[in-house]
Amino acid sequence: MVALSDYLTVSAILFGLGVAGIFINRKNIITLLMCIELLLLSVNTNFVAFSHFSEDMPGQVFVFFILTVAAVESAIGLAILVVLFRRLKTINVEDLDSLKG
Amino acid sequence: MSLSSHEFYLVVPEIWIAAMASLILIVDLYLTEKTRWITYFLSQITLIGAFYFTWVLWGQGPKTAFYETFILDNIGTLLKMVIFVFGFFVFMYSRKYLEEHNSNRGEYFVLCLFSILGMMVLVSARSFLTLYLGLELFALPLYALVAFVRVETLSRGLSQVLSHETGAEAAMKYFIMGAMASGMLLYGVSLLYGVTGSFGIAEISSFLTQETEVPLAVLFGLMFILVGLAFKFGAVPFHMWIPDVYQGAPTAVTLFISTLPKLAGFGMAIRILLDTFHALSPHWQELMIIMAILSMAVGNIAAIAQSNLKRMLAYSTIAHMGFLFLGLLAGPESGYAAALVYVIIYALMALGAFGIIIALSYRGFEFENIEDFKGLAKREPWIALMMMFILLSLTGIPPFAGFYAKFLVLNALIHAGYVWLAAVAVLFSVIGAYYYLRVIKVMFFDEPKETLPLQYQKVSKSGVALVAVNGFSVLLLGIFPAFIFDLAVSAFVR
Amino acid sequence: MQTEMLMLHNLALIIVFLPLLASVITGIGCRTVSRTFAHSLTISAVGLSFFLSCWILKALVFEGNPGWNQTLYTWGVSGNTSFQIGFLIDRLTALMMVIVTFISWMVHIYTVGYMRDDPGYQRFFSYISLFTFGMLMLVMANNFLQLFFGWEAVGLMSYLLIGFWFQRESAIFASLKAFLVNRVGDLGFLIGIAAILYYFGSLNYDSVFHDVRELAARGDMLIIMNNHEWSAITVICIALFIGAMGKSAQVPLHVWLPDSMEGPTPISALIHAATMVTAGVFMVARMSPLFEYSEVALNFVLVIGAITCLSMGLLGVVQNDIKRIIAYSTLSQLGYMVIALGVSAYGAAIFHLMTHAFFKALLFLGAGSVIIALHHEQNIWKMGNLKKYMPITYITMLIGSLALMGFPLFSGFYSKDLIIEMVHASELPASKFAYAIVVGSVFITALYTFRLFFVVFHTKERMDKHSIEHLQESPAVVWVPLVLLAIPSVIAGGMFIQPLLQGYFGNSLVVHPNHLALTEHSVEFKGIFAMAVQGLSGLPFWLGIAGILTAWGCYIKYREIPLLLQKKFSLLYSIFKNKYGFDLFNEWILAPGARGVGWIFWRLGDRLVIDDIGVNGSANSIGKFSKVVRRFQTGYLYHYAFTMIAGFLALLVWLMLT
Amino acid sequence: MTLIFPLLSLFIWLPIIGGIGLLTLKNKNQESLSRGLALIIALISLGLCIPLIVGFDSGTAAMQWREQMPWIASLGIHYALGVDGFSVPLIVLTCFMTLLVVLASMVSVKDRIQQYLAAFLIMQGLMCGAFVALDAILFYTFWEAMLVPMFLIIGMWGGKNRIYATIKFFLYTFLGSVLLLIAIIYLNITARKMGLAYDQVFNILAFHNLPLSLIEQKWLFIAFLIAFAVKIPMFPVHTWLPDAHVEAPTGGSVILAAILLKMGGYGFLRFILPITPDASFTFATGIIGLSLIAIVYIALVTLVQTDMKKLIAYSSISHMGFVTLGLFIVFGILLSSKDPSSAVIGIDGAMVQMISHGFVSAALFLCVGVLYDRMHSRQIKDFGGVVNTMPAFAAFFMLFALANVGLPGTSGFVGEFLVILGAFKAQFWLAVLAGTTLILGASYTLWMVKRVVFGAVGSVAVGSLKDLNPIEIMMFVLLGLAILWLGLWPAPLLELMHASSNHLIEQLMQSKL
Repeated sequence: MVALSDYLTVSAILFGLGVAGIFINRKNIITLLMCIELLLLSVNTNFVAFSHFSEDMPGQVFVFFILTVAAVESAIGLAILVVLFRRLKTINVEDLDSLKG
Repeated sequence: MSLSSHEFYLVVPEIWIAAMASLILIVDLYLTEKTRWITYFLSQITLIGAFYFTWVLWGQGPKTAFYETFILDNIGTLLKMVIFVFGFFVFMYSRKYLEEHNSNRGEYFVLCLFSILGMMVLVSARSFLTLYLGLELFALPLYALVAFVRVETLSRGLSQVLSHETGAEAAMKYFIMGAMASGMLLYGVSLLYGVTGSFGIAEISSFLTQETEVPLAVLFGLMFILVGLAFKFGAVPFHMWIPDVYQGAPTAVTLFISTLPKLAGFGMAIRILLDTFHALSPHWQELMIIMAILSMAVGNIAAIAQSNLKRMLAYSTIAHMGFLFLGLLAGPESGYAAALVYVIIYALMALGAFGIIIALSYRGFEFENIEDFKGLAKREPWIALMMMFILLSLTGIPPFAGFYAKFLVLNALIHAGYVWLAAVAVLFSVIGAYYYLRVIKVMFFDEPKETLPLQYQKVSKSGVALVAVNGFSVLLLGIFPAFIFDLAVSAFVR
Repeated sequence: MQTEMLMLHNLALIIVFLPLLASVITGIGCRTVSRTFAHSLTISAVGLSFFLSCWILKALVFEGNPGWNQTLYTWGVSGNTSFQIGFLIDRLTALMMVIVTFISWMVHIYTVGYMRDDPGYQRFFSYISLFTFGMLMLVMANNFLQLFFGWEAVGLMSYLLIGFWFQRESAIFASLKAFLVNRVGDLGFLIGIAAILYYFGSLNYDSVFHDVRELAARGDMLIIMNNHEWSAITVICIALFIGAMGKSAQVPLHVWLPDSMEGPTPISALIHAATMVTAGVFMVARMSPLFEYSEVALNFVLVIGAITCLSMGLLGVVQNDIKRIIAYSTLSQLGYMVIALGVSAYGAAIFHLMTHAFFKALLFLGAGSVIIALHHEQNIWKMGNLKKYMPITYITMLIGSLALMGFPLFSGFYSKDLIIEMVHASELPASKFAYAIVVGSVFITALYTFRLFFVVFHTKERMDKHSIEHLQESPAVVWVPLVLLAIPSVIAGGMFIQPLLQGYFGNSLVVHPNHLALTEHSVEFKGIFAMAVQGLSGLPFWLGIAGILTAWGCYIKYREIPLLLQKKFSLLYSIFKNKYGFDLFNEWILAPGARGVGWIFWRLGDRLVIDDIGVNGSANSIGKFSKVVRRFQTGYLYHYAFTMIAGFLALLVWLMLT
Repeated sequence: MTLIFPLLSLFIWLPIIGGIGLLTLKNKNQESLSRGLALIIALISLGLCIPLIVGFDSGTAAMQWREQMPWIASLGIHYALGVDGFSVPLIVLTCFMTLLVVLASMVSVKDRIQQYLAAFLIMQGLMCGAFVALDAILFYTFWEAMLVPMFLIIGMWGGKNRIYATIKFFLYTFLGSVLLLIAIIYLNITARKMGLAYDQVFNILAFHNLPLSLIEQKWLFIAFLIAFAVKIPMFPVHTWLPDAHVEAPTGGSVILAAILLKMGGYGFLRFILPITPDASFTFATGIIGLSLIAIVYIALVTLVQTDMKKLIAYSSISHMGFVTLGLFIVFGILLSSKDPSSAVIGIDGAMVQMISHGFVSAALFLCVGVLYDRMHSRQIKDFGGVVNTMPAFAAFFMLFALANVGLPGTSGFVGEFLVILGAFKAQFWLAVLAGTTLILGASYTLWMVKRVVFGAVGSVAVGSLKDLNPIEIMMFVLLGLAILWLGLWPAPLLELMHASSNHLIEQLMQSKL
């Protein structure tokens, strides 16, 4: 039997991975987008787990909304990435430093 | 349970904006350069109409709808109306900028309208679901707006200004940070859901009121949600995106970002702090104090070293948000009303400040470095005077509106017993005074630069008039601040 | 009677304000009015004041008018204190008024000749009339506020008049010095006034004098420092006397007087010999009701007077500038007056003040006559044998010199002899010391007086040829005042000593029953000639003769003696030459010291500590800090994210811990 | 409710509206027009002082010419005006000085004259506003708003180092006044807790009667002190003044010295002493110490200044030391004598000193301005022998210098005299130390006069100086008359504030504990 705490641990690890990925990764912006997906997925895991164990459906409804929004987010993120690449000819995180100080 | 038609009546403004935005999106496809004004015209009509519909709903709260996910109350209504008013002025300022930068296309207005729609949903949220959806709807168009490309400008090979190149970079940073923040917010919501079994604000609130011992998960959830909130305001340490985005985005977009989202953020804060976590106020107040002090410190101090006006104003925003937090933490009696006045007046000042940058900018030249303002008083005396009004207002000098905003917050703060915090806050505003003064100094005391890049254009009469309306409203609101305060107080009357 | 009083009241007003009016008119129009207009207006105004003063004196002395106290207007009311401006006219005042206006009038007339070619002619008349006004305000005041007003007004005028030739560096230096040194005294004076207000609750003479006995009986003490109590009256009197030390140039505040000789000679005569410098003496006499209640203060006065009398007389012997010699003689004579005050012989002090005013004005104007004849040459070693060229000046100067040294029958004899007797009779602890000094000073007085006289008017001509050719007696406007002053210099002593001793001053001077020397003496007075004869057998007379003989011996007969002495006692000589080092101290230690301290305060306190470290320092450190804070905004996304997470965790920890 | 003529509002709004009107003036000969207009407004303002004084009843300490109407009604903030014996002389001084500044600008200012005059007119309205405001927030509004025109005046028409000076001026004073705001709000909250009527919660007079514990009073005292000490300015927060004065244009220096500094003294009279009497008593020794430092230390610093304006600026600090000294020796007097009316002398002295210093320092700054217009230098060493070419100027300069020295018969004497008399009542050594100004004040002033005015013609430039023109003579005559009048007959002024001083003493005697 998989307990609620196991789901929560997994999702927490996922969340931690997502966050760590954002600030540890110094190369590729696409990785960042993936990390963000990871964050959202960990949240989804949480919701589904809570929903299941408390037998409360709305939690899973929330997940649908999150998934939709995540798709939109990815779309916009990639669109910005395209623009960025057209301008700078790079998708290296370290090259995004003209705005600072 | 079933939906009644009456519930739809409560969201007429939202429906109106959604419909009109879609309509404009389609209409815009069929417009030529010459008839592009129709987009602008329709957008303004949209805002005026929305204002009217919201106006009709004023005083009709509080009512909830759609299975307790939407609430109509005075605070939400007021914020929406204010958002429309500011949106109206933002569009007016932006129109000329968009024309001059050859990016006068419908997308700007449409995206802005969708973002406004998101804000409306956000400030009326009665559930974390609507809150999240509103948040995303208001944020996603902004990411796109920041990256707003002006292909025409590029292809014609006119001399490029920094912001053209940096739009995409700013957008990317904004996007990543924003997504991360909303991820954290969501994580918090999920924790709350786990503990309380609901993401309805009313349920969570009543759960927290009944609970004597606060579960650890709720505190975690609170903290995660606070991050999402603080990020929207740009409070330290969640402020890093603000300077880069303000500077990097096209000024018309900066103008939008610096005004309306603050109002929406205020609505979000009310929904979260007042409606949801009121029972936990001792906990979040401390965090707010820390963030407020940090924001005022970092914002004011970092602004001193800036040479780019947009960036400087970005840091000043951070500092002001710190001050706003003070109002929020001062408690229900007068603190929220004070904070509301503060955020409205702040938006007015930000509108003026970025509006003036827009008014002064002309084809191919962004008027964004402090150096560019040298001797402005000789070239554009009225604009310089209005800029001075706004800067003094930002400093908090009476009789400008900014003073009364600060005054009300301090009043609430001291009333709540935080005299020391008030003292810290005013001391930081003295530091802040320095960089505002520096701009006034540059405008009034320095000689104009010998040559300006490209052909210099005087600001048009209508531009001056717009700026003057903005500047004088800062002054008049300072001389007669009573009505806005009364309005704010009445918004919190339940 | 009523109308007569009213008239006298108005007379007093006219006396005071005529010179003011004349001064203001000439002063404002000094570039437009003609010279004739300027001098005729001021001379007639001051002359009229003189005659009206005589009238008042007559009314007081011969018509038995007891004097009066008139209030002009209320200057201001603060709390329960009312400050009034008004005049107190009694015999003392009336006498002073006559002296002041007479000397002033003489000087006015003399100035017509002396300043004939000066471009600032009208301005000068305006100044000296204004001075007369100030002096009259001083002597006629019926309260301390007005006294202080007059006190400062004459100080101001002396400042302006010393620096009259404003192009001369030495003159403006001297004027500044005079003002500042006087201000040191004024500080004491002001403290005295403040103490009076504190203890008496009023600044009016009559209420102060009325309450003084009560205060003395009560024995109020003032704690100056821990465990250091002074009687209130002593503090008041010493403080007031410090003011007098400034005005009347007592050691150590005497330094301004010799330097003040940079001013035009009429000024030296008017201000620095006859009137202003005696203001201190007058003031102490006026305050006799206070001083009488403090033995300590009287002793203090006596000692200061004695020191001044001897030390300044000695300096007169080594000076070479004709005006400076007379200036030092003035200092020495002021010492005499102050000594007289110290032994409660106020009448004698005023008497000496009067006779001194006449003969010292005479000497100064005579010196001025010499100076102008020699085209502004003041070194006595460049003169000589002037008796041949300037007979009138010669004779009047001889009269002045004899009066100064106190030759019997001359005015100075009576006043000085009286003082010597008084000191002899006094029972104050310091009186023995003072007696030795007053007697010794007679010799010195005679020595320097006749040194000057012999060197200038006898011996060989040492002028250059050009001067000799033009040498002649001064014009009538110059010598007429000399003659007019010579007359009282001879007779004033004999004329006034009898009424003085027979209680001329009445109740305007107060002597405590314990110090009744002056009245006791009056019993022995047998007439002026008898006194003169008696004086011939006294020690002072023979000392005076010895002084003259020494001067004759050293400067006419055996010229080498002084040079020999100079060599022999070179150390002493250099001390004398350096005036005991007062000037050196002031100019090399005190003034630069104050400037140095100021500079240190400015640079170290204001500039470095407050501005550079405090104000700019905090501003700069915020600026530097700003650059540091800025560096955190690296521009790298991962840093941003890290900040966010780190901030989140920190806040979370905080939330959990509290 | 009786309807009264809104005289005080006129004092505020006439010049402000006039100033704004001046800014919008567009005409062919707008320069001469604006000069004329400014002169007329200044004259009318000064003329308004006549009904103000005539209609003023000096027999009572109550506020007169009161006006009151709600401003921010929901917070209890009112537009409340009124004058008492302390404010009337200061208003007259303000109007008089503005007239002088307008006159002085006739000859010396050529650059952007319209804005220049407008700034000063607005300044005048704001200063009058601060002197008549009875509502704390209204007062604060005027108090802070004043910084802006002054900031612009120094920055736009100032000298070489004007930027540093004006920013320093602004930040220094701003730093001081923000704490004032906190104190006001705190008092407001206390008043609300006391259940005061809604039109009283921001009323300064109501603040006077609030019961406050000693610890509260101490903190309030410190907050108020920082605000007012900077304005006066007291040691050690005085360093903005020399810089601001040196760099400001002549008119700016005049207003700064003559009126702005008085704001600080007025703040003491209106806020610190009546609101926190017990804390004032506790801190009196410290304030007296600082005042004495100002008098002695600053006087020594003044001695070594080489720039005339800086010298006068430092001398201002030294003279303003007498104001604070006069105000705080009151406690010493009350301690040593049982008669409260004998303490009035301190208040009176301080007040007269303020008015007098207004005239004297303004006159001296105008004098320096006259020289600067001709020579474009303020360095003492560049001058010497000015009297040879400018005798009339020299005469006036001498008069004003003597007033600065505190010579009896001039206004400078009266304040110092009264304060020293009072100081003696409090403590012997206080009087002696304060009295050193007699020597030091004379030293620095007359030494400057010696080096600037007297002596042989120092340079070719001095040799070709032109004497005063009629407008300058008019200014100086006006000032000279004011100085002499105040010195020879201060009774009317003392009478005017008699009741208010007595009332203040009563307030001080009544402990709030």
